[in-house]
Amino acid sequence: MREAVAQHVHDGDTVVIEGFTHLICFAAGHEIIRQGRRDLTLCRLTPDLIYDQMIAAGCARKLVFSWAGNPGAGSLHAFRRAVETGTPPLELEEYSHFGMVARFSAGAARLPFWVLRNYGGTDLPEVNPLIRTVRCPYTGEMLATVPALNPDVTIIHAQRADTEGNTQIWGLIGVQKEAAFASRRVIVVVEELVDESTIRADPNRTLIPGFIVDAVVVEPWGAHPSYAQGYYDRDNDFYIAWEPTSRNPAALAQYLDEFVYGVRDRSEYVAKCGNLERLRASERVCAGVNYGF
Amino acid sequence: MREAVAQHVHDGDTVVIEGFTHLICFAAGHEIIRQGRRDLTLCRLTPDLIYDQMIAAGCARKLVFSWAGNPGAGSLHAFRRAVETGTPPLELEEYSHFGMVARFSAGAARLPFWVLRNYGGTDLPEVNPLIRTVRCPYTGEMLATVPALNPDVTIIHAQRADTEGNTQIWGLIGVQKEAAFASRRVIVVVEELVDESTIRADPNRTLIPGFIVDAVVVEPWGAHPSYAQGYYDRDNDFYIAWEPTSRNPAALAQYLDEFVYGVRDRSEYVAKCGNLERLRASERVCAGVNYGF
Amino acid sequence: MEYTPAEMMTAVAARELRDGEVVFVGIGLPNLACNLARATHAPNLVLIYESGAVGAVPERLPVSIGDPALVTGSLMVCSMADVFQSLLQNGRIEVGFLGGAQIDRYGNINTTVVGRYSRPTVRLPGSGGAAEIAIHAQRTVVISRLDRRAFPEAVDFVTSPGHRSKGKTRRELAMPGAGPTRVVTDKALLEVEPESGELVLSGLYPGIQTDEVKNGVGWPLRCRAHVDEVEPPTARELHLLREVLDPQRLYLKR
Amino acid sequence: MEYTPAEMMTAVAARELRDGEVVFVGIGLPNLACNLARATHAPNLVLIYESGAVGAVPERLPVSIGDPALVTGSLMVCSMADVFQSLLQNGRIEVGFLGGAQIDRYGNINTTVVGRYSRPTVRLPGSGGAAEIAIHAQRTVVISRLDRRAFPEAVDFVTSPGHRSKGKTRRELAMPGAGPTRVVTDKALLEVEPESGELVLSGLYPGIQTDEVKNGVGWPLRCRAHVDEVEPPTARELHLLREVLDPQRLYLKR
Repeated sequence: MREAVAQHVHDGDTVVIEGFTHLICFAAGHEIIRQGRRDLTLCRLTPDLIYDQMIAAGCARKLVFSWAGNPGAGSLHAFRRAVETGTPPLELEEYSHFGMVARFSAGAARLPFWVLRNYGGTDLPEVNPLIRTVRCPYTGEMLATVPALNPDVTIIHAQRADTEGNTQIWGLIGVQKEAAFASRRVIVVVEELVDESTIRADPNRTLIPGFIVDAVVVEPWGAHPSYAQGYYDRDNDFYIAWEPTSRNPAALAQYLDEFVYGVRDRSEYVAKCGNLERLRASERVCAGVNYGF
Repeated sequence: MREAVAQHVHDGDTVVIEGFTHLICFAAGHEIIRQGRRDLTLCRLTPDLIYDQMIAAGCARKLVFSWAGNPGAGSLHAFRRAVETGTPPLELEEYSHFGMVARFSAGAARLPFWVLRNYGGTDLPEVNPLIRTVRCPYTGEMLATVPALNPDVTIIHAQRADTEGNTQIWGLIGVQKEAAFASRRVIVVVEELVDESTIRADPNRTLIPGFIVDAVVVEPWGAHPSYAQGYYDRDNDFYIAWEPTSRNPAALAQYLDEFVYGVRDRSEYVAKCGNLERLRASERVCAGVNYGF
Repeated sequence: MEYTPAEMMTAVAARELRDGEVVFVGIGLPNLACNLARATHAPNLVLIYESGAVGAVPERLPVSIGDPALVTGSLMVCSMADVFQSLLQNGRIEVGFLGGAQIDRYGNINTTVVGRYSRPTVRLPGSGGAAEIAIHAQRTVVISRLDRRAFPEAVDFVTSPGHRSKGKTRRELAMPGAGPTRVVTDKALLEVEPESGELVLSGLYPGIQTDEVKNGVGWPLRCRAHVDEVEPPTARELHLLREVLDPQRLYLKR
Repeated sequence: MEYTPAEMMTAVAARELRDGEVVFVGIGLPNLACNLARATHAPNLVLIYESGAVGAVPERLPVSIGDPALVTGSLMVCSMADVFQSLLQNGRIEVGFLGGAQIDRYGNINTTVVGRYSRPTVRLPGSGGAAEIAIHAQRTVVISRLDRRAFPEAVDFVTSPGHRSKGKTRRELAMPGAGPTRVVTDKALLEVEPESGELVLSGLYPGIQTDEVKNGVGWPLRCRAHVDEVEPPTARELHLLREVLDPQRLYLKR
């Protein structure tokens, strides 16, 4: 992970760590904080705790997002402090989920924009001039548009991949495929490195082909406190505990000191967290299908 | 099948039987011929043998397509006769594969059009006025557009579905999902009807949700001479034999008399074809994945 | 029989759902309302979460819309591009649930900022999928406790459009869905008056006076010609909510 | 050592591929050329078929681009929307193979009609994915046997644009890819002359005279400053083609 971040994530980059609740790569976010990246434009539908931590650590210059909360637990207070008090300064570029998904879709298709029927009556276009309109060449009606989002680097956490980066994900797949194809560079972080034969045995399960992947990192528990279907559950207690932690700048700073700056890598983080085994997934293995002919 | 076609496919309808080489529902096409449907607008990327037969049988008024050949074997001669001699008259609306995929994508998203970077320098827009352009509201560049395609009915062949129509497909998935979501009515034809629990055991495998499906038909070998991955191989001999058959109108008429009009349903067709067992797929079952948490 | 406001709101919201409908579900009371409806009059309800889980049958109370329990045993998992384009924009979602820090006279909802956008007094999470749900769902049901601050005359920021935004109607804004047809509060049921697009009092909960409701909103609330008396939760509904759906009382305490 | 024109064309096409490239493959000679390259100098070639099979390793000679043998054991199967948007339009395809009934002076290809579009003398299959491959693949390799009818001065219908269409260059038409850089025939190798966008003779096969080639095209064919002598297939290449890749001689007979 250290090498992948050092090589592919630079100061000033537009960075995407995607994954909707599921497979959020905290391991990569922590490594980016440890390496002291600055002036990043962070993009995600749901900034979640990982971007709250990166904002608190001073990595972010700008946030591109659509829902900035702590699901079911409260607020992202580092984010709120930055916006409500202006310190540290944080530029916002705000959409709805559909708008962000459309931006990634345009980026993945290498089109300059995407068309959607949306935003009529909302105040979002008034605070975001990048939400525009286009006239349909058939019906003449006006439709909303958003510009393509093509990140410098996208980091995807997945259950498994082979050494070439052929990546398989199941459970919620969010917008990861679009984000990866939209990106100039792609880092895939996996729970498990598998043989190419495992990938080839079930090709319909592959979400990202290896030839668009620049680095593959093996990082078990790399998504904690987020989750990996079939590997470990979401650490909901951590999300609930983040509410008071992030509310108090000193407590947040202490968290970063202990669990990010205070560890050398993910394995030390896992050891420090203690009993993560309590989150280990139960067995609910599905049957395979026949690819014979 | 008889009821599904009688209820959902009407004279004058825009009909889609999708499936790219894989899972082409010949069973539905034959039933439509048997029921004597007329003035249909037939849409498919690759008309293939099934639309050649429907054109020969007089079902089609218009063809919307992007590649009309007999893959690796020759021509679709009923199609060619209609176009080259004008009898029977057949209106053409022609795109490239990307254009057809884009039309279904727009239809599935219920947008009036889709944007693509294509057709510059080709003669296609000159013979198809529905291929137009739009100006990007960000870069100012001109891009190609195609109009949405929203069929009256789409027929999808699949490996399996439950009684509600929750449908799972593996192997080549072509443009079936987009065609189904773009359609007013959807008929799913399956090799195997499975219990809902089989679907729920591997939800990432589901391509079409039951609530958009109007009818589920169980028709083993329903895709022959096309194929169903994991069930039976493509009948390449049939495709090769179609070249001389379709080249000769009398031979083509005789084929329809024997194998379409001459049988009551698919089971009689299968019996008449004789030894289809030679096409039975070998066992190449993949491993399952863990959905536990 | 005693019951909490949350229990009443959940029961009332559940009754808004018809069997077989395709519902865009949120976490908390909407999720409980949908599962209560499935356990009572609407066994064939199709639950869809914006995370991509379709036909979910959660074995535990999901704490987020991306909870793994929503995936395991569901009918389908789809990408978010499909959720918003093929399902929502396609018009397949019949009911959407919305809530918010502010709901105004015309059903406009604010989940973005309290105060000025550029330097807000309170920065809220933002739209998420709410803006498109408000525009595309065939109808939406809003759940929120009555409170003058939560029900101002006009919201500070329109995140999810209601029946009139900047003086324009939904038709003028070419919105496919019917918008917020019902607002389920802890004291009464509000509904939209078609002609004016304004929220009016349509149903009073047991023991609640009209004035208590009027005092809970920031505009002169009018009453529908006939105001219903809303039935309290039945013993069966309360049993399901307390023993089966939320035994730890995560959402139904108050 | 004896060899057929098809064997020579396949060997020459295979040499056009570099190891590790992502190739959009067609059926027949292109498929054989790719598998020959994989078996010789380009083991890491990624084969993609427009049907959606990525990283295919067919156990048998596929008779169609949708052959089930292309799926079994492949690295990924994707929808055709992904094939055309996320792979091709995205610029990920480095080499595309094209063929056609007519190829003209500027590398424009016709696979649509011979004669008038409205009432053609011969109705051809149409574009399929050829139009977008010609526009988006970083470069394309065309394979076709020399014949005046197959190489007219100008095609009857431009299905896949070459280097100049209606007097416009690829840059003027804003095409991302470089277009047909090489045309592999049964007698010689043609390549595009950058300045003019015209196809010129760049390599002669063993024993072929320049005039034979000039007589095979419908325009005054010019020669590149230096015309190469193209190497015949090696014994290893012929062994692989005959014993391993096409033992039934489906495509290599003539």
